[in-house]
Amino acid sequence: MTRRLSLAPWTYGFIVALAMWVVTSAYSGIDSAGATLSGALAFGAFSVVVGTGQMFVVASGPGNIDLSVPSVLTLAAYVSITVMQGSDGMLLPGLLAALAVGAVAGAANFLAIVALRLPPIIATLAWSFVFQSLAFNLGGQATLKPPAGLSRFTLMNLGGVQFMPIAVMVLTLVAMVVLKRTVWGRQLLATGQSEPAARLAGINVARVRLIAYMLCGTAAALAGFLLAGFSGGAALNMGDAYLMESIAVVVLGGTSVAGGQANAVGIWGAALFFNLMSTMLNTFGIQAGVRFLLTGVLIILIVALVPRPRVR
Amino acid sequence: MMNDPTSPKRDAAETVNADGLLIEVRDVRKHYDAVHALGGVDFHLKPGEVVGLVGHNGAGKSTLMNVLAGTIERSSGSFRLGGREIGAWSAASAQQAGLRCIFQELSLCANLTSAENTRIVHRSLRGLGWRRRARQVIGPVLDEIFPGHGIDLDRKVADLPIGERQMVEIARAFTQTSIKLRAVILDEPTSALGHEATEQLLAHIRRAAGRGIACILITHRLNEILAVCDRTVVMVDGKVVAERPTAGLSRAALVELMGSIERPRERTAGKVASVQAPVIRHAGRDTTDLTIDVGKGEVIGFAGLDGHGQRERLRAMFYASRRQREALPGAYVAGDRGSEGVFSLWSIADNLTIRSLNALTRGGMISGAAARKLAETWSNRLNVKAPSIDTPILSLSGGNQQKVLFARALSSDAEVIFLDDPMRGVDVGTKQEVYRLIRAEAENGRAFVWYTTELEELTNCERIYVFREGRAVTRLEGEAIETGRILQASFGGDHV
Amino acid sequence: RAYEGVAKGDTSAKKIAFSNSYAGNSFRQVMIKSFEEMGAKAVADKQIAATAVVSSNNSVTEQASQIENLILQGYDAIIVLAGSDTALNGAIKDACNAGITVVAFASGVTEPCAYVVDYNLDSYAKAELDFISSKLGDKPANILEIRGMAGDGFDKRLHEGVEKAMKAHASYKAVGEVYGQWTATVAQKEVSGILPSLPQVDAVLTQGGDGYGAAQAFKAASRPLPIIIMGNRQDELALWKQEHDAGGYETFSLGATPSVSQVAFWVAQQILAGKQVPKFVEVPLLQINQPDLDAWLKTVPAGGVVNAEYPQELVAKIIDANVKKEPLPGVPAPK
Amino acid sequence: MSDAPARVPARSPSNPRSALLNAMQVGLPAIALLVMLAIIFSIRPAAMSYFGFHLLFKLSVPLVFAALAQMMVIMLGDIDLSNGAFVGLITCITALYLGDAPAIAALCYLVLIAAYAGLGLLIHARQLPSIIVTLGMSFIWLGIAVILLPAPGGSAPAWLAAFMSWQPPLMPLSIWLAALAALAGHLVISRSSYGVVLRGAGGNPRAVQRAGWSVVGIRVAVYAAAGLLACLAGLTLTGLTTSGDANVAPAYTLLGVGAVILGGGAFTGGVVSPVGTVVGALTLSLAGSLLSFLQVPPTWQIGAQGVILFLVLAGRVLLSERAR
Ligand SMILES: Nc1ncnc2c1ncn2[C@@H]1O[C@H](COP(=O)(O)OP(=O)(O)OP(=O)(O)O)[C@@H](O)[C@H]1O
Ligand SMILES: Nc1ncnc2c1ncn2[C@@H]1O[C@H](COP(=O)(O)OP(=O)(O)OP(=O)(O)O)[C@@H](O)[C@H]1O
Ligand SMILES: [Mg+2]
Ligand SMILES: [Mg+2]
Repeated sequence: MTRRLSLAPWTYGFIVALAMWVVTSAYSGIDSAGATLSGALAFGAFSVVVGTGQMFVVASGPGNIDLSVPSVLTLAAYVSITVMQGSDGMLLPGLLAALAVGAVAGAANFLAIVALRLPPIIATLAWSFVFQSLAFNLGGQATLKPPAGLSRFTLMNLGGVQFMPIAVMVLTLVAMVVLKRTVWGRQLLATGQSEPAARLAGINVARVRLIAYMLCGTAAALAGFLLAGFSGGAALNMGDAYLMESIAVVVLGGTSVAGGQANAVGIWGAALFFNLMSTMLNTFGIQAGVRFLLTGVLIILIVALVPRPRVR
Repeated sequence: MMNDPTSPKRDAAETVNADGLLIEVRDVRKHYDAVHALGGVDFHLKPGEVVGLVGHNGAGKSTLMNVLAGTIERSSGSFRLGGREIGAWSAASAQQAGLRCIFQELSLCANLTSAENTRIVHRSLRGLGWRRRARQVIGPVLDEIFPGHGIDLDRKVADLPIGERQMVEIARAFTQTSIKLRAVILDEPTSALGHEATEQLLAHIRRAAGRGIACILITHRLNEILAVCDRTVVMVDGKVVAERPTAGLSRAALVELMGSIERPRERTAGKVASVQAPVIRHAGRDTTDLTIDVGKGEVIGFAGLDGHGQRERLRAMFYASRRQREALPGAYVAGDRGSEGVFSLWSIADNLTIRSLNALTRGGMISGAAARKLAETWSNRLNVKAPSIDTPILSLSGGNQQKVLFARALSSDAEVIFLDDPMRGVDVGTKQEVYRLIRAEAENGRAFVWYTTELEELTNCERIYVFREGRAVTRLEGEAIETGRILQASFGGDHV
Repeated sequence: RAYEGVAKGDTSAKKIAFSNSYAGNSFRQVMIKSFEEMGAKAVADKQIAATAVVSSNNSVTEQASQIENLILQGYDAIIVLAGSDTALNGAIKDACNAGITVVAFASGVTEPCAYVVDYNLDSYAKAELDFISSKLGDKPANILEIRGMAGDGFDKRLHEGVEKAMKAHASYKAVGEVYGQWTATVAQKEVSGILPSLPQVDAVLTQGGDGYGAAQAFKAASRPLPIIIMGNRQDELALWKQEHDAGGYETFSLGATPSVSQVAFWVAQQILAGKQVPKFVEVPLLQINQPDLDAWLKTVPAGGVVNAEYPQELVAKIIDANVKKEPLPGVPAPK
Repeated sequence: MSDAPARVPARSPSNPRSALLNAMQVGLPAIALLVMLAIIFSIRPAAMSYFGFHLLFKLSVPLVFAALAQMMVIMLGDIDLSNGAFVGLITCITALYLGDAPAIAALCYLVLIAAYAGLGLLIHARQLPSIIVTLGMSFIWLGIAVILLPAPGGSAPAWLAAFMSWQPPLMPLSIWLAALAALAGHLVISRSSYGVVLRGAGGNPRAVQRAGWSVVGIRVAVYAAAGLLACLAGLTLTGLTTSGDANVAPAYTLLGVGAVILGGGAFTGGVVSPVGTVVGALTLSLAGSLLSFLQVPPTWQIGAQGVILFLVLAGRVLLSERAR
């Protein structure tokens, strides 16, 4: 086999992120470098959690996508905070409640897709409206406060290193192993490439996709739970930023929207890219319109320049 | 963008050159990185000539035809059309020159109707009333080639069974509007056709040749070559190794030229054993639909005209076997490998092992080493022609892809293997091996349910069911399995 | 012939609708609630026949078509919290042409036929900077501005106010500008991103809903809290109090009240009742200073927004003050 | 995609079901539309008039064009996430320039349509996923719009505003325009011989390429057409709102996708119906305002939108069951 010396597509996110980090640090003084990076890691971790879930869904076949991520995130945060009532002792039940909300939401998404034969983009959008309404009714008139223990946990430092990003990196590793070395992971990628072929290869396609959607919901819920601790409460619009971002990090991270191919590490690169880019543009004090413009140009440049394995 | 035919080009191939050659290529090469698909091929075609092209899977036949049709750019070599040297050759220029190709994989737009698909290849079908004219163009040709086809031209191709799609594609290639039709390349056109339709097509090829339309026919069914071709070209490993007039050529000689040896056909099926308790007993839809019994170690055949419910029954049995109380491990080998078989992003190894993941799992994780070993063993056993098991499956020739699908089923724990016309596009040599393998596996106790469109293959079966109009209507066993009776059952006794 | 006080015309058969551009944050949820409660009371008191609320999901076009439908439904007045200063002009004009009283509030709707109930954003910005200068004097100071959403009218007008106000304080330097989308999580993220590149920040200007997130960012970066102008959210006030009790931290809080919907409601009712109302009615901002902090904090539900009731008489007084160009009656601090 | 056409090899030579299915493609959203209208009229009989229709469908004109633009892209098997932002940009340009400097405005439109065509070229040449490229483009359009018009403002030329409030005979303008758009779309996409090639390129680009067509050319042309239709959406929207606003129409992106799907389109490429799309757009724009008639409690309003979406689309199940 000839292995050409070229960079894998998912590395580009990291490279661009690195470049932005260097530029930002050079501009604002080298002593800011550490803080800039740790900020990007901390916020990037949330994008990665959400993105990893989205990755499973996107990989499960062309057209599969979950637009309900932001509202599941918010709803799970509200439910868990309501369960916890500010008490540290209730942390575990709160977490479980959040995850349960995510899993049920994922299952609901999948059911709508299968039972009503809707394209996922529409089915998950419709559910997201419903989930949002549920959150409105669960105390939408206030920002609900998390227990102190949760906030401490999300902000925990181990010898100067933040704990959360490390934990999320472990999650990424687990996702990689799941994709490569577990039966479900392989079946997911097979299903994503060709549903009829997967069916005839003895794969229970429906079950594989159901699990993908449930994992996506669960990941969004986990992110909501942690974000409520990290930013001091559950607010109705806490998830809004994660709609486009969850999709963008997945695709920029090297996962194919045509399905059947997924990359978990790449999500980190893309998430760091997004965070460091906004830091860089803020630091340079660039006007809002130009900021949007540059963001768009950078996204397109990265996808356009990355060499892609030719499909079909 | 969509440039219309320009008149000077239209006459590009009007004059045939001094040797009377329509197309002539010399020393054509095509390589994909390290893979040499074509290693210096000379080939020519005269007007009104029917050339047979044979060779093992991966010999480079399709690649050569794609070069002629302008859909693959040659790496090097000369290309003369009607005596004129051609530099850049494209699909558009091939269309202009009246050169049509029926590709190995179907090239119809499934979201369009047959009439609309005709429009795609004829630029002159436009303006008011084009739809009616398109129907008038394709309809008579379909009627001429496949009398009584019963295809609704205004139905979406996606709603047609594969055999009818193939008919539409064939007929479309023989239609003619403003550009004179000069040559038609047929790359394994019969692999999805039933017996009758195949005969009809072969007859039409001769008729077309009589009208001066040259045809190139690629097929692994050598008797088709012997039946219609004037000249036969044999390819091995990207080169032309022999070129003979077909007259006087025998099947055995042809096989020998291809580098394999065909042993005399014998009845390979075992003795009809007293059927023990069947492992599968699949009831029909009603009383006229026979129950299908499959015993341990049996090879059961499904026969009948293509599209008469065999495939649906096979699938129903496959899914039912997995759903019954004690799930019976089953495996399915799809014949429509492009859309139902291969996982196109994966390597040979990944494609081969997907059905066996549970068996390869150690403590919740798939063992990479065990998976490679399994893939290595089986791709060797089936002689998959590829540099390594890490080769992407799509870079294999059609027949070799099919072997990988076979290997996927055979290497699994399946006790019953459902074969859905699995020999489509498999070369003669490989077929013989696969027949042997099936026999051996059957002796080890595996059962096979085998749907095939090739009558000869049914002699490998202990028992066959002949299908007509969606039902299994006749059951034949042992010595009773012979062509005449099968045809009689298929046509309901009227035709033979 | 200007009326003084509450106009008493009969409006018991009139219907008032509220067209809201967005309901997706707690501020808007409270705003809707305030309107509904006041509306229900007015219906019970036979001051009005019925009310309705329709929210669009941050989609101006949807809001416009909802306004067209409210016309069709025969409402007598529509109060509008516009998702865009100009994009509803067509729909609002249709409403006016149909004889409907339109009161746009908390937004700078430019259609001249509509009554506008709004804050004075210049004074919003000026109050922010005046407070800062009351603490820092004329010493050089670095200021970070958290804005709302790019392309939004409210954001632009407040930012222009800030630019004007900054001119009066030559020693102050704007060192950074981020968009917090009026959302704590976004503000936290954006401020965290820019902080490492900034020198010491002395004060943070906000637009409401973003102060708590900014404070979180400063804390996470282990920086001392600058003067962060708070936006009347309970979590901001609680943080302020906590920091004040711990280390004497002082700031002030300023912002819109969700109950501005009640002001718009009564303005509409008063117009229907025949009161002479100017096209622009300025509403006071709610300002919380250190001495009133504890009192205010007690009135706010956990995680909620400081709110105040605007009964009919108070709104009539506000209208009169606008007519007479007198200082607006302030919202009294709770006891 | 989960809604891949059912490949049931039925033997019957001519298939009336298939014809029924095609008719229902358009029929389904039409039924949904009629049901909604019936609900509205039963609540407010006065709405059943020229004036009522005028107000009910006024704002659906730009959505119709935006949905048709989305349909062009979906026809190629792609998706356009920048559609809404682009419409916003067009409203800014129109409100800023069309009145005072029509030449500049026209030039801007041309450049932007060319940019759309270039987008098609880029996606094709580099085989990029359209979803991420158009997501990037949405930032670019928004950025340009915010640079041009930092806050909502400008004003539509008087003739444009006057045209959009014109009350033609027989039916309100919105219905006329929707009908014309549907008819034109039907003739070009569903009936004409070139429409066949375009749909073919969406269904099986390789086959169309092999037949000698330039698939790149087709993609560029279709994207340019999408750009043009989105321009029309922006123009009509400016005429209705009488001003420009960068953030006016982000909702059009997903509403447009919904209209295409509701109208019988599929993401598999090549399967779209212009008439269905137009009816779908009318239906969805009415769905948003149905709420104001139903008096849904505020906290449930957005959830009700989701439920309406489900109800409207649920007909597809019945349809595909019937087809089996
Ligand atoms: N008649 C049918 N037509 C189409 N699809 C079918 C049919 N019957 C079953 N399937 C599909 O085939 C797949 C296998 O179904 P089955 O219930 O046998 O899986 P399973 O045995 O639970 O899977 P696993 O082997 O992973 O445990 C499922 O995706 C199911 O939806
Ligand atoms: N895109 C590709 N990349 C790499 N190798 C390729 C590619 N296409 C074809 N090949 C190789 O070229 C060789 C010739 O393939 P080709 O399809 O022409 O064979 P064929 O004679 O038509 O076989 P079959 O009878 O199985 O259809 C094969 O070894 C195949 O693996
Ligand atoms: Mg071949
Ligand atoms: Mg099972």
